[in-house]
Order: sequence, then structure tokens, then C-alpha cells
Amino acid sequence: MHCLITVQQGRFDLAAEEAALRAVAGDAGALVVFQGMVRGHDAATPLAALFLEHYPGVTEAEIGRIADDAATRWPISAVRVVHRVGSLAPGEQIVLVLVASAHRKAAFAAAEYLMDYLKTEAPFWKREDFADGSSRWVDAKASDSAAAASWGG
Amino acid sequence: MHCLITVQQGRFDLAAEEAALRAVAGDAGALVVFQGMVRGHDAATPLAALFLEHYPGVTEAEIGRIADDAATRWPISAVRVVHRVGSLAPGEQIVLVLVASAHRKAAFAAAEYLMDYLKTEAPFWKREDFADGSSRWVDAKASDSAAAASWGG
Amino acid sequence: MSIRILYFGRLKDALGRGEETLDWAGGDSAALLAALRGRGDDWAEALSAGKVFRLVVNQQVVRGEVPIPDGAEVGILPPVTGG
Amino acid sequence: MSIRILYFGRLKDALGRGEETLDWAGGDSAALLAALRGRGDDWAEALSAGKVFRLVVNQQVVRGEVPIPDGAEVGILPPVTGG
Repeated sequence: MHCLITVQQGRFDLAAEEAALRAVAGDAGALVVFQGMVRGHDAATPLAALFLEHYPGVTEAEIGRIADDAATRWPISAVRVVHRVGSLAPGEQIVLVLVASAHRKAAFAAAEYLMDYLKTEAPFWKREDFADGSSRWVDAKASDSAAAASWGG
Repeated sequence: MHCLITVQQGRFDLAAEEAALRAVAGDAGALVVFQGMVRGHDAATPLAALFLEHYPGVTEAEIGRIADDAATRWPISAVRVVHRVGSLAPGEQIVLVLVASAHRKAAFAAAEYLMDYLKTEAPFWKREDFADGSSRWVDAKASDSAAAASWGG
Repeated sequence: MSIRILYFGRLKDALGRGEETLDWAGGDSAALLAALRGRGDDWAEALSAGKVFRLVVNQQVVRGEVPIPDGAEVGILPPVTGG
Repeated sequence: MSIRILYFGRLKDALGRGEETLDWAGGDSAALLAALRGRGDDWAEALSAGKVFRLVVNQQVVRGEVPIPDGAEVGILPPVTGG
């Protein structure tokens, strides 16, 4: 299974990533892509920017581990994950997940599995910087906290 | 809900379709893409090309109907479907489905729902043209036939 | 009455045609299929009740037995294999 | 022994630092957290047992109580909010 994980500040290029994945994916009939964008109106106050930080080294290793895990669950041939950090304006891309497989259901399942992981377990933290100058770190959702509790510590 | 359905012989441009969808999708945080490609080694004999035909007019209307149906099931803001017909070489794109939503699970569910429909109910027929000169129309899968039987006739 | 019939996918090969114009006494979809099956063994086999297929009348997918209007376009669809 | 501690997300703001080097008597992860909580109410509150968080020792996610080696890098993670 081909797997490439990148955490970066800069934008990513969906078309370039799609071409690169297909080049290594072999005779894959199915490609599923998830792209996340910054929403501008999740809160009552308009968002100026979303600030993301992560744990360099640990983040990439953990995402790679979960991609390997996905490959044991579904017959997938290639995975690509790009996650951005830093300050991102509304509408900007945050995350890109691509999964190639011979089978569409495997590609869908693995992409959703990776996104669930990225949302609930990968070491990223978001801060909302609002248009009125205020800021707040985003609270983990209750369901995410329940998952987090099981990590111990 | 924005919805655009096209059946065409020519290739499609993932990046252009993604940009066009985001332009109409509003404050969507999630974009799910499915892209299907021609597999070259599904059968024992290598494939020279996959030939697809459809029922012009009916195909587009039926896909549009199912996209509207998806929009009643999940909160999605925009759908784009491009399906190719004609003779397609192994590795070439066949189908592109894009779904934008505020919520990732809705985008995943609707994209998978649309693909299930396209595979089992939309009026497309595939013929495999093999490298040895032989041809055969692809048999519907048993599960697809069961679904087809319920249409009556 | 006269109707236009369209055949798709493997039906084209099995019946040796993609479309035809049919002068017909008229009736519902079941009567039309019975008339076509009466053309011979190839037709009875290709359009047998055991083989699932769909009818489209004037670009509308139909279910069960429906009337066929004069001048209708009738699509006869074998099981689909898209995506 | 000396270890390096990294704080992330809201813990940075709550504790007023992103990292520190700590001279410490040594022990396991539970002992380290107890020592940090002992620094005052802010620390006890921010690192309270009721608040879920994760520990990473030398870039490895750990579960339960684990030894902290001399020279270790220890990441203290609040609940994650990625994607």
C-alpha cells in the first residue's frame, strides 16, 4: 500500500495530488477524495481565521499508523493525506484525503475511517479567531472526548 | 440544492469541477469526490476498451431525480455528476461525482448513495472489448438484477 | 397506431437492431411485449419474463403494466451495468 | 533528571507556556502529572483528571501509566479538534 502523509502550512493542489495518487495506485477503479474547507459561519460571530496547530512528527506518524490500519481493514492500494496548519481564512482548504482502491465501497469506507480519525484522534488543535478580535480554542465534541478518554493518561 | 448532471464522451477536469462546485456550494465545510476509472484486468483477458452506452435524456433526468432524493435525505448543498460514454481505454475516467455539504458524514453518505444508484439503476450499459478482439456485454451483478426486477415490466 | 421502439445494450445485439418503428394494433406494455415475443424464439428468449428489464415510455420510467399511447417512444432496457 | 515538556492547544494559554525544561526527581507519567498539578490551582484545574488529554513520550502515544526516562520529551495534549 502506497501511503504519503504531509502536514504543511501551504495550500495543496487537488489535481496534482489526484494525478500522483493514480500514478502509484495500479489498476484501481475507484478514487474517493475528501476535502475539508474552513466554514465562515459556524459560530454566531463571523470567523476571521481558523488557526491550527499540531504535534510535528507525532501527527504524521499517527496518521500513517491509521492509514496502515485502514489497509488491513479494506483492500486499498494508495492513500494520500495533506493537512494544513497555521492561520486559514474562511473558504480555504484544511484537509485532503485521497484513497484509491479496486472497489468503490472499500475506497469510501477507508476515506471515511481516515476522516473520523483525523477529526477525533489526530493531534491537531483549532483556535477560532473571530472578526471582532476575540479568540477561542475549539472544544472537542462530546463524542470526541469520549474517544479521547479511552486513550488514558 | 445546486445540481448539474452531464453525460458526455469527452474527459472531465476534476480541478475545474471542484472549483465550480465550491463556487455554488456556499459555506460548505465538506466536499466528497468519487472518481471511477476503467480497470484493465477485471477479466482473464486484458481489456482493450470499455464501451458505454446510455439512454440520452432519460439518463440525465433519472440521475437528477436521484440527486434530489439524496438532498431530501441528507443536508447537501451541491451535487455534480459527470458520466462518460463511448469507448474508454483502461485507466481512463468513467464517472465523477462531487457532493458538497456543511457536514462530512452527509457528503460521504450522499456520494455513496449516488454511486450505488449509478451502478445499479441508471440506464448505462457496458461492453468489454478485449485485446484479443472478442467483446461481451457486462452482466448485471446478482444484487443489481434483484434491484432491477423490482422495476417491473 | 405507430410507435418507435429503442433497444439498448445486449438487446441490440440479440435482436439485431437498435431501434424500429412498429405498426401495431395497440394495447398496454404487457401486450406490446407479448407481440414482440411472438416474433420468434430469439425474441421470446431475449425478452423473456425471466430476464429482468425496464420499460421507458416517452422518456418516463414505468412500472408494471401501463398504456402505450399512439406515437410513443418505448425504450426496452436490459439490466443496467453503469458506473 | 531533566525532561522537556510540550503543551498544546488551550493548555498553552492556560499554563502560559508552550514548552519548558523540568528538573524533576523522576517517576512515571502519573507522578509527573501529580507534580505539575501541585504547582497551583491553575495547573490543577488545567490538568485535572476529569479533563481528558493524552500523553506522548518521546513521540510515542502512551496509554495508562508509563515510566518517563531521563531526557524524555513529554507532550501533554488536550482533547484534539482536528480535520
